[in-house]
Amino acid sequence: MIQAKKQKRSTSSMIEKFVPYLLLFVAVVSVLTTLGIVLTLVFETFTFFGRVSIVEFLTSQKWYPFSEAQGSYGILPLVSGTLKVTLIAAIVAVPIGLASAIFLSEYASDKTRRFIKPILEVLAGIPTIVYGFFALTFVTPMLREIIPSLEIFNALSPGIVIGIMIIPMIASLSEDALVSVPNSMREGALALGSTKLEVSLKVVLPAAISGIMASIVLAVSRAIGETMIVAVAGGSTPNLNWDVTSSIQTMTAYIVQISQGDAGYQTTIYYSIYAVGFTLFLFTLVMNLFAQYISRRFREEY
Amino acid sequence: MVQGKNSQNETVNKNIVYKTDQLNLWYGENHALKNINLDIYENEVTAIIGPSGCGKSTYIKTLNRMIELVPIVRTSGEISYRGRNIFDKSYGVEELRTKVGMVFQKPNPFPKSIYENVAYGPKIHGIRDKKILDQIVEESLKGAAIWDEVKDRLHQNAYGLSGGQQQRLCIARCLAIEPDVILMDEPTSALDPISTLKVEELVQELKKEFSIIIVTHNMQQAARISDKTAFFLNGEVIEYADTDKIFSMPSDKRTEDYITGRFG
Amino acid sequence: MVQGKNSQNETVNKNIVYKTDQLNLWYGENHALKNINLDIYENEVTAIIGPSGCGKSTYIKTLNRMIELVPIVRTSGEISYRGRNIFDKSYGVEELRTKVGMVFQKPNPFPKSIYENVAYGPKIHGIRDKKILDQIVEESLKGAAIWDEVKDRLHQNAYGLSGGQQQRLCIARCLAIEPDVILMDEPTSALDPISTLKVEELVQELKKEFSIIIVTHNMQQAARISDKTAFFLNGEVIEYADTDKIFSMPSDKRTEDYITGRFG
Amino acid sequence: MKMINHTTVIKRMKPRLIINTFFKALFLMATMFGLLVLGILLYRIFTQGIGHLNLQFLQNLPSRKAELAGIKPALIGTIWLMGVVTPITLLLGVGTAIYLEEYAKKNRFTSFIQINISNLAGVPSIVFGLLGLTVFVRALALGTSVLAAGLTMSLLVLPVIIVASQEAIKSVPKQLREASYGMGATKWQTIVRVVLPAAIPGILTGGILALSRAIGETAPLVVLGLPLFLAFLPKSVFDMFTVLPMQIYNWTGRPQAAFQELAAAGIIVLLLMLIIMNSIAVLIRNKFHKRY
Amino acid sequence: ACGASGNGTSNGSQTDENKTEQAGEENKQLQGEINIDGSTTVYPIMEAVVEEFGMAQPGVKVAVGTSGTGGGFKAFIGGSTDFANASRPVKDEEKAQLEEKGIKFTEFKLASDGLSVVVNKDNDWVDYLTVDELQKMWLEDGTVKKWSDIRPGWPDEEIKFYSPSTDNGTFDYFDEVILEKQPLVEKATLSAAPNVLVQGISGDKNAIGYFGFAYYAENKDKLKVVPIDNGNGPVEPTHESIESGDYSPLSRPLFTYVKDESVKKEEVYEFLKYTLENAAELSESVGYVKLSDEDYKKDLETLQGLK
Ligand SMILES: Nc1ncnc2c1ncn2[C@@H]1O[C@H](COP(=O)(O)OP(=O)(O)OP(=O)(O)O)[C@@H](O)[C@H]1O
Ligand SMILES: Nc1ncnc2c1ncn2[C@@H]1O[C@H](COP(=O)(O)OP(=O)(O)OP(=O)(O)O)[C@@H](O)[C@H]1O
Ligand SMILES: [Mg+2]
Ligand SMILES: [Mg+2]
Ligand SMILES: O=P([O-])([O-])[O-]
Repeated sequence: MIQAKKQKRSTSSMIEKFVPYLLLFVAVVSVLTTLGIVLTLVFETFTFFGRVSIVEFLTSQKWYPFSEAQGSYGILPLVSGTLKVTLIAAIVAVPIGLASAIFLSEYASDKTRRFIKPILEVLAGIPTIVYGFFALTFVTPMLREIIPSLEIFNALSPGIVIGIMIIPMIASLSEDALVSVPNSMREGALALGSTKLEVSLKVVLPAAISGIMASIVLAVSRAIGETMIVAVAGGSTPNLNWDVTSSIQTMTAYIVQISQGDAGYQTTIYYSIYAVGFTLFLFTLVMNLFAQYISRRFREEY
Repeated sequence: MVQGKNSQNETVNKNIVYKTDQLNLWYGENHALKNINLDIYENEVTAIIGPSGCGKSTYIKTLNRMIELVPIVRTSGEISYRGRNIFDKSYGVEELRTKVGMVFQKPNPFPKSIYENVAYGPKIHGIRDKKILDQIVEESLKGAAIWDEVKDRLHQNAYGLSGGQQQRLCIARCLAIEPDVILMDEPTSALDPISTLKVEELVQELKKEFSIIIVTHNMQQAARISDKTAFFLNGEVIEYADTDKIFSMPSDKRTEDYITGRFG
Repeated sequence: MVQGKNSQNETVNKNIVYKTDQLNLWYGENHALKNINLDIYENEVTAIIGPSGCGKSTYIKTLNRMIELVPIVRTSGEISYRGRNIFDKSYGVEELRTKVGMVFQKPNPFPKSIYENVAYGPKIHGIRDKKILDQIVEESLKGAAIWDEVKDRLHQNAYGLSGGQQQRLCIARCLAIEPDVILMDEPTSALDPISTLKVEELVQELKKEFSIIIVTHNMQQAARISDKTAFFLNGEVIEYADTDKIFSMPSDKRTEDYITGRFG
Repeated sequence: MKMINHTTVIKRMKPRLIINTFFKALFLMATMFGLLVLGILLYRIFTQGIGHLNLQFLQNLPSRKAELAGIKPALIGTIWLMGVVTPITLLLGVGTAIYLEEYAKKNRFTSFIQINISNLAGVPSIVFGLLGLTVFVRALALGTSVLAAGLTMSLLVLPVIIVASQEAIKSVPKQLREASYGMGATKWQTIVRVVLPAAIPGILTGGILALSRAIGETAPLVVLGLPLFLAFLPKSVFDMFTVLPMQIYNWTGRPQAAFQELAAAGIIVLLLMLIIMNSIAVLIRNKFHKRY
Repeated sequence: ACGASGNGTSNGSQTDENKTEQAGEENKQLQGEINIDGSTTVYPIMEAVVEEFGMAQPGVKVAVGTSGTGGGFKAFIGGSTDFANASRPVKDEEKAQLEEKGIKFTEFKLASDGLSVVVNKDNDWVDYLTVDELQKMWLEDGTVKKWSDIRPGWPDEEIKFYSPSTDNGTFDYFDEVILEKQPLVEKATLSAAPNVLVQGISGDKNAIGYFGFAYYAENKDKLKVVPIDNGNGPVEPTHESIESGDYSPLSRPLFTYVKDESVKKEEVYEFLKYTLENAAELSESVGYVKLSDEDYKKDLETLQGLK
């Protein structure tokens, strides 16, 4: 019965030839997306630098784009806002994330780990607007009980909340790195009379360091790009200083502010969001490449 | 100074290091060690042989309580080390393990420098003095017969060493905490013949100072280097005696079958 | 109708199905098959034996060009199937493979129902008619001696079957495309003795209709079921002859050594 | 050589063990911190929002009067968005994964695509908003329509589904492919009939994760310029619309307590949607749990 | 025909007449889209209108943006919207651009607003501010401003400024009337969203800010409004003081601008008609002050002319 049918395959061989090209085309969409992002940003940023000098952009210490006539476009205050928030987030997330990772991989039983890890990961899946709301309506008022001078919009509260949001990234990825350290390493150390803590900190952690570093860099990159939390709870005052109690503006929050109203099409302000977006893109790109580099370059040798 | 029950040898004057008494061990439902009685003597090499899965590794890991890393393990019976029951609540595993070193089947150096590998033990035990550490590292590496090969690259990563060198490094790491007993679980099975020979020589050397218990698959090796041999089968000790006796006139048919390669 | 060069048998009247001529195969730099010459006859069971890594699987996979799934493979020489060189550009692999079925070492049913497993081949070859499909499925399952065991659960998942049943299902799946030759790569090595027996019986049955080439580690099996046996060693065919002859009076010392279990 | 004094070693044992216990407690507390915050967050939102959560809230249009306000357009808008994002991401994501796993040769171009995908995964969502604004809203003149937002979101979550699908395809055993080829199936037949069905659970799980991300994102939509007040339902993909996170953001911005509670109620609805979707993912994973 | 409807003063009579008049049309459900953008100050009125109109005409999709007056005009010039709400009259350059694009438009007044200066609830020192003090406070002069700089006896603490953004008509109005077009303090937190300003001021003891009266009215429990002294003693913005014009110079009219072409569409026409008919009531309900009936009547006549 089959032999008869075996002959007719011209359409199917057409498909065979055609499909790889179609799929290649589909696969290229992701490249086109990157290209689209880069071109969009570069193009409009270019227009922006036609109106504002790049030197001013990089060196001026004031960001005041609202006056078309005598605006001031120094990215540093926005960068400082972003860095403040990111730093606070890292200070919260790195120790807690690492401690959670160590607990889960070295101390917790299998059952505990299987129970806790997914719950922890829920934290990473909560929409950021929810965190923004939480920062503004819960964390800020709570912090103001402790620090009365804290302004309603500040760097501290969104920083802490972003930190909480990226805890599971660090915990989960670092835990993967720790778990992949072979047990023989732990046994070797335990057999020398080490306590569990010594095994974890002196043997396992150093052995997994590249995976851990990569997870931290990725999490920090995520913090840099975080938008809604800072837009809701961070304020809109670009400042070049290290004060975390006063209102700030991050690069992302600036883009949101302008997108919400102030962007008259083709004004300098309009183009400025692309210049800021481009700066942001570069920051995160460098971080991502760095994370890939360390996880590849310093891959553990065991 | 007590005559071991299973031991049919004549050396009555030696000190007993480990005394195993009615030891049973289960992995969950799996009864892996059954009624083990075994006395291990000081400054001897005791070999443990037997087919795969007979419980050799399980037994040797019980001696320094590494077996407790497997959560489903239960034991009954007693093992006393130097007269003290190691299962005693008051006996800290860390304390036991500083006296009982262990070398594993696959070399498992830490991903650190050679120096740091050896200095790891002394450091965690509180030795900070750089000079003393240097000295310990040197002595230990010499003790493990690897000093000459690595003395010029102490601060390079241990993973640059060959498998045989790594295994001797692990022995050096073990010597650095100045243990009393050294447990070795098939320490040469991952090594080439020449490295194996070196490790075997080393074991002969070490027994002057330490008591050594070695698990091996290799009958010839057991015959070559051990003073006593215990033959395990299905979680039981079938025969335990002087190595010469075991290999020349085993008293149990199964021992003989195993030694002559009829199974295993 | 040509007498195979290596074959020292007397059956000259049988048709040659596969003629392998000066076949060489490399995995990158690894020369895995060296100068293979081998003629396979119609309606016979040809067994391929040899120690691990000698190239048995490589050879059998070359016969239906499955070997091309490994990207680094290069070949030279010629294999003709029914007189046509299978390496010919114009020869579609799909066409070849519908004529040459294959059964693998580990049973590998699709994660679909029993019915769908068997109907898979006919369907991809364009048969849509439900009645015809039903018929093919039944015939094939009967042909693979598994119909009675599964006829009441045709639409249950194939992974509910035992290993032996799964393997026979895979054979049925292979029968469903009505092949001319069936290649089997250690089809029983993952099975228990009883299932093995069933598959062996089946092979005896199948050779009435198909030509079968079977790789096996099990000498007894080769002796039991095959008409001809080829002994591979290090990528070469050392000896190829009637099975009776190979097992009673091998002409090569190495064949004898292997058959008597002196190595491998 | 006797450089290690075993009695001091044993004396030092105790503090070391205490430190060990102390740190264990510390690590446990750190782990619990995350869970605690999650608990507080959910508790706060539920107690704040539960009062507004009723059928009327789901059926009403947004209103300037808090007691009348509802989330219908946002809810429907979110479903519309999912309707656009799902087919696009599945098609692009699975297609890319098949290409990379089954067809692509291991060469520089392939690894370039791969690196590109992991970088794309790290691009902040707001930058995707800028892309969408420039390309879809302005250049293609789609305005702030469902389609423009859906395309933007699709690109945003594309890396998630590509990577998940790749993993799923990779985990289909080689033997299944061999069996299919062995019967004379072509590559495409093998992919469609054997590989994809076996990879479906992983792909669907990835798809749901991607979709969860898409319906929770706010920033790119703000950049696209979705309108603040919208009291109608979209009828086609070219209509303007709003989504749950935007509506929540809108209410969060209002100082009055009643709107804060509305925001909390909206968040509950959003979280419920996410929980349902993730439960489906878990169900799929369990149902299809690898049989081979 | 529409002119007749303007006679009723009460809203009730208006709708009554509408009913009879539109008996035919009422049943006819309109379809279509209306795009509105612009002033945040006008937004509360528009929001109310859209909501009410939506109940009568659910088939008409009205989207309201709040880009601020400037932003609204930019969108209007861009051609993407039918209405531009404004809290100041259209500027000459905007007019020019509209002309250039060939966009004809008509201005409609909706209500009067009293631009309100507000401080934190806990601010117990500010009793009123003179226009001069306001100017001194809000003018950029390179110094850090403290409350004690404004009036002796006030706390020696830095003032925190919250202002609408430069795209807001409110900013323009304030800038023009109080600062006489000089730059505003750069340290100010600028936001196009008045609600953000409300949140900021209500959370900051040393804050001061300003925006449309509706936003104060909505948040009376969180904010304290500052009476303004323009030489005739401090006047607090209230319904009466705005209506009477006593609250000066910060009283101002609110507008919406419609694209003439759009009015040709029935749904836009009906929407605008509905807006004008109900502006009085709805603007009062959100806190603004309605215009005289004459004004609305005139507006409706103008609308009639555009049809
Ligand atoms: N972690 C474990 N969990 C459960 N069972 C185990 C575990 N480790 C070993 N076993 C079981 O205990 C028995 C003894 O195992 P053990 O590893 O001690 O054998 P062995 O003599 O060392 O074998 P080999 O020579 O292969 O190393 C075996 O049946 C094994 O399956
Ligand atoms: N995919 C591959 N890539 C590279 N080398 C391979 C590959 N498959 C097999 N080889 C090499 O080719 C040689 C022959 O392998 P093959 O699998 O044919 O042996 P075999 O006789 O089937 O052995 P076994 O009895 O273990 O199945 C071996 O040296 C093997 O290492
Ligand atoms: Mg073992
Ligand atoms: Mg093989
Ligand atoms: O939003 P405005 O009313 O200030 O333009």
